[in-house]
Amino acid sequence: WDEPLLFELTSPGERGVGVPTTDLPVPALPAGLARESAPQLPELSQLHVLRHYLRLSQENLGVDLNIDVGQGTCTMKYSPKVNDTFVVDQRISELHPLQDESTVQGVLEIIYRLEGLLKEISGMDRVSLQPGAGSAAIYANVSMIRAYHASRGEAEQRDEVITTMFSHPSNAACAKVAGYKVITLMPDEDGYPDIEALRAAVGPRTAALLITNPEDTGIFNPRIEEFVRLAHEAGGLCCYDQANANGILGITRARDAGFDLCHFNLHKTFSTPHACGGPAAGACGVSEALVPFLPRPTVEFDGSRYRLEDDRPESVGKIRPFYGVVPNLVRAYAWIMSMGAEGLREVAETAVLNNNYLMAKVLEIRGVSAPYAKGRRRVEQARYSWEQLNADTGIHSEQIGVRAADFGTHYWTSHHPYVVPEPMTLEPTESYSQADLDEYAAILAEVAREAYEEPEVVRTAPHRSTIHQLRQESLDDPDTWAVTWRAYRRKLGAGA
Amino acid sequence: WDEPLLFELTSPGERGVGVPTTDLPVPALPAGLARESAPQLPELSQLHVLRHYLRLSQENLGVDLNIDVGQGTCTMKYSPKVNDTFVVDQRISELHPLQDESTVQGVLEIIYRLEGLLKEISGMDRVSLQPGAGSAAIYANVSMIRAYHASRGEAEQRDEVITTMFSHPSNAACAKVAGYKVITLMPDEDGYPDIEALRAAVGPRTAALLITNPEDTGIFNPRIEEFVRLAHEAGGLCCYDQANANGILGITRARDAGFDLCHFNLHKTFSTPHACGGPAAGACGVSEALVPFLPRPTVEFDGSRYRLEDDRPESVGKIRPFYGVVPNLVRAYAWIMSMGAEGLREVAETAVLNNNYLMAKVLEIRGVSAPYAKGRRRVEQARYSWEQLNADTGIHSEQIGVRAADFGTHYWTSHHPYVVPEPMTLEPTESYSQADLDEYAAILAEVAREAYEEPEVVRTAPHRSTIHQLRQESLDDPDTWAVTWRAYRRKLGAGA
Amino acid sequence: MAHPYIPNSVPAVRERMLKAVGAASVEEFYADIPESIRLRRPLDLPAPLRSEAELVRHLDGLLARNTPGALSFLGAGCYQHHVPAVVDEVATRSEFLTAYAGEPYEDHGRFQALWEYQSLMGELLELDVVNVPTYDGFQATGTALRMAGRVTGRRTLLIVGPVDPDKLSKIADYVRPDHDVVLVDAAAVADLDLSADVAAVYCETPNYHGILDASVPALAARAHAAGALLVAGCNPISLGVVAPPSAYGADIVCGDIQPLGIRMSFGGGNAGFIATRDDPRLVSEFPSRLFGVIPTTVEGEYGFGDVDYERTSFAVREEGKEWVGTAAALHGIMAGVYLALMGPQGMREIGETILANTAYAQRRLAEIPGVEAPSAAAGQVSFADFLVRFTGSLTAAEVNTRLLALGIHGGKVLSATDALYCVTEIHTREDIDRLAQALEEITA
Amino acid sequence: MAHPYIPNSVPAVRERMLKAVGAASVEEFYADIPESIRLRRPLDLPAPLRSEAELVRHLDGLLARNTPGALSFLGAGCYQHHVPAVVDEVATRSEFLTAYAGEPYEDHGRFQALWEYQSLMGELLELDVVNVPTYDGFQATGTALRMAGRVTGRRTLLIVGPVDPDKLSKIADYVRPDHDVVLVDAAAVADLDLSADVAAVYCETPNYHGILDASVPALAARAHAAGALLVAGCNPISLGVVAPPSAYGADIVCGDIQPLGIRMSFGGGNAGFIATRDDPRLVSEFPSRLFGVIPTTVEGEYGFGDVDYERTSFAVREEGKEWVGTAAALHGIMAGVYLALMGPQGMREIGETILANTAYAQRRLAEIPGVEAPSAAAGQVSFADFLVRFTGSLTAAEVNTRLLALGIHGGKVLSATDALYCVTEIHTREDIDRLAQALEEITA
Repeated sequence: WDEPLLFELTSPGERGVGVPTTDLPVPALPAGLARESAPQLPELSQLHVLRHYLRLSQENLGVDLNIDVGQGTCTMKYSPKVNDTFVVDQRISELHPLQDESTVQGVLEIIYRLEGLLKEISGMDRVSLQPGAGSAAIYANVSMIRAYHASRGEAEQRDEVITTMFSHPSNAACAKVAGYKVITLMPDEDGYPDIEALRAAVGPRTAALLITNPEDTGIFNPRIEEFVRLAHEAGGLCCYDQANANGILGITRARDAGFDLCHFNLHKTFSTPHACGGPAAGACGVSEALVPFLPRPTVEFDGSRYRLEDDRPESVGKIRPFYGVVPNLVRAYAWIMSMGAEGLREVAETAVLNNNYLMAKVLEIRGVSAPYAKGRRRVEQARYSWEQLNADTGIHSEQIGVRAADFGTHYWTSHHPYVVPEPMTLEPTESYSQADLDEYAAILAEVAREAYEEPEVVRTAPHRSTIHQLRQESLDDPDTWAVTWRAYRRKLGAGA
Repeated sequence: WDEPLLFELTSPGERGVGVPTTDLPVPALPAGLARESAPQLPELSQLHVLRHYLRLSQENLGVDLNIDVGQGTCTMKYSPKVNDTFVVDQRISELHPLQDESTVQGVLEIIYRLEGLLKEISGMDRVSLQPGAGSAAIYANVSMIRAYHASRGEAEQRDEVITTMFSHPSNAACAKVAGYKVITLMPDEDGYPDIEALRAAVGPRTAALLITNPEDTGIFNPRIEEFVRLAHEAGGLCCYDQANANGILGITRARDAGFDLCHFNLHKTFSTPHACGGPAAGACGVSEALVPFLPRPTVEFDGSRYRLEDDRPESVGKIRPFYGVVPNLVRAYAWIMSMGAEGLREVAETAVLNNNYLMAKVLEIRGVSAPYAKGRRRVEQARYSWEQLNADTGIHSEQIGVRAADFGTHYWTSHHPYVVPEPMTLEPTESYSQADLDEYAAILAEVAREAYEEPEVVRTAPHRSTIHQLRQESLDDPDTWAVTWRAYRRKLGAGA
Repeated sequence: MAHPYIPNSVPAVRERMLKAVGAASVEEFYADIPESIRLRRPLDLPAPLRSEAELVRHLDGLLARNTPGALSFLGAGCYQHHVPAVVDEVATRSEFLTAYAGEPYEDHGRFQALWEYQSLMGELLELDVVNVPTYDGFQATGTALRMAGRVTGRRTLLIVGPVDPDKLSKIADYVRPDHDVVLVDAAAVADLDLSADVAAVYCETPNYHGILDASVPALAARAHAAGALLVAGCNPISLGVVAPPSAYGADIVCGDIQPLGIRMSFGGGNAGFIATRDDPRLVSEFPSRLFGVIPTTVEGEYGFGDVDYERTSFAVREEGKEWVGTAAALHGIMAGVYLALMGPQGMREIGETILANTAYAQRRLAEIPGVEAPSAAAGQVSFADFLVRFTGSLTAAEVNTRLLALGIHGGKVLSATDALYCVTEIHTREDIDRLAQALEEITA
Repeated sequence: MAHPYIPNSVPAVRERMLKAVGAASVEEFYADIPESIRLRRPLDLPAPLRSEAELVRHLDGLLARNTPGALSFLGAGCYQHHVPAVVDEVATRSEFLTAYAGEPYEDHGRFQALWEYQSLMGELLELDVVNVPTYDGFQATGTALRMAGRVTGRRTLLIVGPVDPDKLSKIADYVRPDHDVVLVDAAAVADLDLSADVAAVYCETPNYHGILDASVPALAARAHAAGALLVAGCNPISLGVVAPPSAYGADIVCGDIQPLGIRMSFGGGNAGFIATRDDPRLVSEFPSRLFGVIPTTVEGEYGFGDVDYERTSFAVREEGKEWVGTAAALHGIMAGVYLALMGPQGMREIGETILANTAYAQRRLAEIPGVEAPSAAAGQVSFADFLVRFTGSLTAAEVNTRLLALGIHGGKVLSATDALYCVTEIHTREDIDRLAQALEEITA
C-alpha cells in the first residue's frame, strides 16, 4: 500500500459511527464559548476509516513482525498476547479510578502484589507504580531526592546532580527540570564511567548520582559500589536507572549495590508492549529513608482489604492522574507470574547469551567495531561503530539503517551526542532465536558488503519501503515545517 | 514477506505454550491404542508462531483491506467490528451448549428474536438457524422437501428436482445427495430461466423447484410467480435460494412470490464475516406446511422463559451438532438491529445503485460486455464477459484477474461450466464508496489496456504478489499432488 | 443522515450516481420485479439502534442473561479447553476474518495457512490427505461414510456404538437414499457376520462415552476381510498419547476439531476433518477442497492450489462428490495455530493430563456412596468424557439441578441414572474434589 | 523444558551458542559484576504459573474481585464514553501495539497515524501545532505552563480555579524551582492587578466543576495586556459545540485526550496534548516530538519526520526543553481513529447530547428536596461534570454509600455537602431518572 492521508479520503456527508442523540433541550452556551463553525474533520464511512488504519498498520513493523533486535536500549521483547487479554477485559478497562474501593479490590491487589514482586527484584523497601513511563519515573525519583534534601534543610546547598554520558539523556534532562545543575561524567578509555572525574565532582553540593548500569553501551560498571560510596560520603543520594535491567534480573539488584532509589521501565524489562512509544509504565523503588516522599497514594493492605492511602504529608504529591498506567501494571504482573524467579534468571541469561552471540557475529562484518572494553563481554546490549566502514566508503550508520529497512528490519544509532562515532546499538533480548540472530547479522553483513561494493544502492535506499528517501531539510524551517494538515494546506498545499 | 512454511521454521526443543501438567497417575492405555511415536509437529516459540501467522495474514486481503467487489455472488460487505465484540465476549464464547437453560436465556432470546426478524424479512412462518452455511441450508431444505413428500406417501413418485443453470451449484448437488434426479433449466436468450423448459420438466415426478432469484447474473426472473405456480400445480414445492437477497431486502420476499421454503446466507446478506470460507451460517425459512419437518430443536418462548424444543417427531432431525453457528447468529442479529426496516431497504437500494453504477463504468472498458438482457438493469451483481477481449488478444479472464492482484485486488470468474464465456462476476454491495468503484473500474480498465497494448505483462502476471505464477499441472496428478507436508516430503521433498 | 456502514447513502452521492447511470431513481433498477410481488410497506422490524453505544447496551443486556464460567463438567461433543491467546489473535486478524475464497495470489496467506493446517493434522493423524474443514464432525462422519459407500459400492453401514444419538440422527438423514444404517455394540461386533453388503464399519476412539475401547484395533482386519472400509472417528486432542486410527488400519478418519483451540460458543465452534491415505481411489471421493502445495516459476517458491478440482460440485455441479461450499475454514486455521503452539510436547502433556484427570475423577466419584463410574469399574480407560451412574434416590437430572444451585454444571443426562461427565486439562484436582464434595452432600 | 517466551532456553541451543562464542557458561558474561553485589540466591518470588491456562485462571480470580458496569456518575478527570469497536481494533493491531519509535521508512505507518492525530486535533483546536501525546493532561498542563514561563521569562503562574487539587499538586511539584503558583477564582481575576511578573494565566473550559465559565473569553485580553500568555485547558470531546480556546485568544491549549476513545482502565487511559499557533517562538519551546509531513524524492509522496529536533533532550540532553521519552503515542493514534470516525457531525452530536444530559440531570436532581445543583442555580452551563450539593442530614459520602447499595456509583466527593457528578452521551434519560429516584429514596 501507499495509503493516502486521511484528509484526502474525505467524502462529505459520510460518517464513521452513530452517536446517541437526544430529545432533551440543549442549553445555550455563554457568549464566546459557542463554536461557530464545525471542525474540518474528514468524513468517512466506518469501513473506510478502518481500511485506512489497517493499511497504515501494515506499513509498520513491531516486535511481532520483524527481528526487532535493532532498537538497542529499548529492550524489544515479546509481549505475550495472553497478557493483553487481561487489560481489554472490562474488569480492567471499564473501571473508573474513583469507584468505591470495595468494587476494585482485584486491581488494588494486583498493584499491591506487583509492588511486592518489584521490591524483591530490586531489593528496595517500597515501590511506586504511578509514573507513566521511564523518564517520568526518573523525574519522580529526582523530585523525591529534592524533597529528601529539603526535609533536611539542604535544598539550597545541594544543587548538583551527577550522571554519565552513557546514561539515558532523561537523567540529565529531568534533573535540570527539577532545578539541578547537571554534571556529566565522560567514559574513560575503557568505556567505564571515569571514577576520577566522579571524585572531582562530588562534594557538599552533590544532591545525587543518577546512573545507568549496565550503560547504553552494554558495559557494566564494575566499580559501581565505589561510585555509590563516593556519592554517599558526600551526602548525596544514589539513584539507579534500571532501564537496562533485562540482563541482570536475579543477578544483581539496586539494593545490593547500595542505591537509595531506582526505577524500572515496565515496558522494557517487564514486557509490556511499546505501543509505538507508549503508554508505558515506570516503577520507582526507594529505600526506607525515601518512603515518606513517594508519590501519593500508595496501596496498603490490612490483611483483609486493599485501600488507597492518600494521606502522605511529606509526599512529592501526584506524578500523574490517579494511580499509574494500570493496564501495563496488570501485564507486567502477569508476565512476572508466568516467569517466577527461575524464569527471570533465564530471561537475563538468555538475553546476555543472545547479545554476546550476536556481537560475535556482527564483529565478523567488515567495517564494524565495538568500541571500548576490547575483548570483554557485554551484558544485554552493545553499541557498535561503523567508523571504519565510513572511513572506507563514506557511508554513514544512518544510511546502513535505512538500507536495512529494505530487508524488513531496522536499527537505531544512539542518543546524541554521538560519543561513539557512526553508532549502532543492538539488543537482542531473550525473545529472538538463534536463527533470527543469524538472519539479522546476515542482513547487516549484506548491507556492509553493498556499502563497499555497490555504495549507490545504500546511498539511495530505501528501495522497497512504502516511501522513498525523505527530503528532511524542510523540518527545521518554520516556513515549511507542517505539524498538521492545516499547516500543510496553508504553507505547501496547492489548495489541498 | 515471503513467509516460509511452518515446518521449515521448526527448532527442536522450542514450544509455543505451556500446558497444565499433573502429578496424578496417568493410566496405561489398552494394547494398540497407545501412540508409539510423537507426532512430527513443528517446534516453535510463541513469538515465532505468532510472527508466522501475522506475516501470512499480511499476505492476504479481505473486505477490510481491499475494494472487495470482485467476488460476485459472495456479497462481500463490511462486517461491523462492534458485532465481533459480542461473540468474543465470554458470555457467548464460553457457553457450553448443554448448560441448563436457565443460564443461557440471553443467547436463546437472541436466537428467538433473530428468527422473528428473518420471518418478517422473508415472510415465512418459521425459520431454523441450525445450518452451518448456505449449502447446508439448501441441503436442510431439500431434506425437508423429502420428508414432506414422504409424509404424503409420495417419496417414491417424486424423485426429480428442477433448478436453473445460474442457481448456485449446491442446489443441484444437494438435491443429488438427497437422492433426487436433477433437471437443470438453461437460460433463454435474454438470460432468464427458460419457462418453456420448465413447462416441459414439471410433472408428477417433480419434488421441488430450487431456484435463485436474482440469479448469479444479477438478472431478476420477472416470471417467478409463474414458475412457482407451474411447480405447485404439478404438486411440487418451491424453494428459494436467497443467497442473492442483498439487493431486494424489503423490496420483495419469498412469501410474496409464493415459495414454500427459502434460505439466507447470514454471512452474505446479513454481514457476518466470511472468515476465509466459514464458519458461516444459514437460515431456512418455511411455510406452515413444512414446519413439522424443521430440524430439531427449535427455540420456543412461553412469555417468560426461552427453551429448546427437541420433541419434534416429524423433524428431519439434526443438521449439525447443537443449535447452529451461534456467534454468527449473534452478529447477524446485531447487524439487523443496527439497521431496522429503513436501513435494510437502504442497504438494498444502495447495493443495487452501486452495482448499476459499476456496470456503467465497466461497460466503458474495451473488450468487456454484460451478456443477456441488453440494456436492462441488474440487481445487486452482474456477470460480465471478456469474450471480445479474448478474441482480440488471446488473454483469458483468469489472466486479467491474476494481473488485478498486482493492483491489490482481485475478482472471481463464475461457477463452472462457463455458460457466459470468459466470465467475471462483480458485486459491489452497499459497503463501498463511489471512489472505490471508480478505482476498481480504473484497475480493470488499466489491465484491459495492457491486454491490448502490452499483453506479456498480463500473461506473465503476477509481478507484485507474494509469489509468482503457479505451475498448476501437478495438482491433478496423484504422483505429484501434495495435500500435506508429509506427502510433500515423500513425493517431492529433497529430504526436507 | 448517512449510515456509517453505507457510504453511498449520502443523498448527494446517490443523486450524483443516479445521474451518472441515467436513472431517475433506484426504482428503475427493480423494473424486472413485478408489482404483484413487491412489498409495498416497510418491514415490520424493531426501531434500529442507530448509535453503536445503544447497540452495545442492548446486546449487553441480552448477554447479561447468560452465565458462563461456572465450574462445568459438560463435554459430550463440545469441550472446554484452554484456548491460547495467540489463536484468538490470529483468528481475529481482519485479513483472515474478512477474506473469502480469494485466489492463490492475492490471498496466498490463507491458502498457506489452510495447507499448513492440513499438514499439521496429517502429522497428528499420520495420514497424507486431510481436507479443508467441513462444517462439523457430524458432517465429516456422514461424508466419510458416503465416501466408503462410493468406494465399495455397498449399502450397509455398520455403526459401532455407543454413538451420540444426535450424530446418529444426522448420519441417518444424510445417507438415507443410499445406505442402511445398523447400530451394534462394540462387544457384539466380534460375533457379527460381516456380510458382503457392508460398505463400512464405523467406530470411535474415544467413543461417545469417552471410552478408549480395547476391541477397536481389531476391527480393521475384520472390516477389510469383508471388503469393507474402517471409518474411524477420534478426538484429535487425544492424539498426543492415543494412537491415531491409521495406526490400526483405519481407511478414513474423521471427527471434529473444536477441541483444538476453538471456543465452545454455545456449540458454534465446530469444524469437521476427514483424512485418508494418499490413495487416488479415496482422494477422488472427497467432496471438500484439498489444497496442495506446488512450485511456482521461481525456484524454491511455494504456491498452493486445488487438488483434483474436478471432483467437486464447484466444477461439475451434481456430478461432483456431494457438494462443497463455505464451511469452517477459519476454524481450520485456528486449529493449525493451536497445533503449532502445542507441538509434540504440548500434545503429549495435554493428553496425559486429561487421561490422568479422567481417571482421578472416576476414582474420586466412585468413592461416594450411591455414585458409580461404570466404565472404570469395567476396567476401561476413558478420555475426557466418562460415565457416572447415580444409584441413590435422585435421578441424574435431579443431581444436576442441585449441583447448579452450588454453582456447578453436572454432566449431560443420558438416562434416569446415567450422565456423561467430562474433565479436561483445565480442571484441577481441587475442581474435581469440589465436585466430589458437592455430590457427597447432595447424595447423602 | 524450554519456556514459550524464550526460544533459546532450549539447553542444546544454549550449549551451541555458548560454544560459538567460546564461553564456558553465561557466568563469563557477568565477569564485570563484582561478587560483592551478586545475588547468590534465587529471588524470593511466587512459583511461576507455567501454563497459560493456569495464568489465566489466576488473573481471572483477581479480576473477579473488580466490579465494572454499574450505573456510574463518576467523571472528574476520567470519563466514561462509548469507545467505538474500530478504535479497539486499530489499537490492538500487533503492528501498532508492539512497535516502538522506529524510523520513518519501515515504520511509516506509525509516523503517518501520529501526524494524522496531530492534524485531527489541529482541526478540533483550530491550531496548527499539536504535539505527539505526552503522558497525560497533568503533564501537558505542567509543560504548557513551563513553556509560557520560558517564552516570557517570568515567574508567576496564575491559576484560575476551580482546578482539580491533584492536578494542582502535579503542577506545583513540576514547576517548583522556576515558578510561583497563585490560585485565584475566576470571579476574582477581574479584580486582580496582573503584575509584570505573570508568565501565564491558566484557565479551563469546562473547568474542574464542569462549568463553561462565561468570564473565560475575556481573560486572554487581560493576560496579553500584561504581557502574559493565556494557557487554556479544555476537554476535547466538548469541541464539537464549545469554542476552542484559540477562538478566544489562548496561546497554548492543553488537556487530556482520554475522552476521545480511550477506555478508563482505572485511570490508565490518559494522554496529554499541547497545541499552539505555528509561531516559532512557541514551537521551539515544546519538549515533545512534533512530527511534520515532508516530500520525498518521488513527486506526490508524503513522508514524515521530526520538526525542530534540536529542541529535544534526545538531541541535546539537559540543554533541551524539559525532556522527551516514551509517553502515550498509541493513545494518540486511538484518539485519531476516534476523531476520524466521529467527523464533524459526530462531534457536534456528542457535544449536544452531553450538554443536554448535563442540563437535564441538574434540573432533575434539583427537584429533589435536600439536593441542589448550585452551578445550574447560578445560571451556569456545565458540560459532563456538574456540582451536586446535599443539604439534608446525609453527607455526600454517606449518599454514595447508599447509592452503591442500589448499584449506583455516585459522584466524586468534594466535601461534606458537595460532590462532582458526571453524565455523558452513554447516559439515557432513564439512567438519570434512576439516579434521581434513588436519591429521592435515600434523602427522603
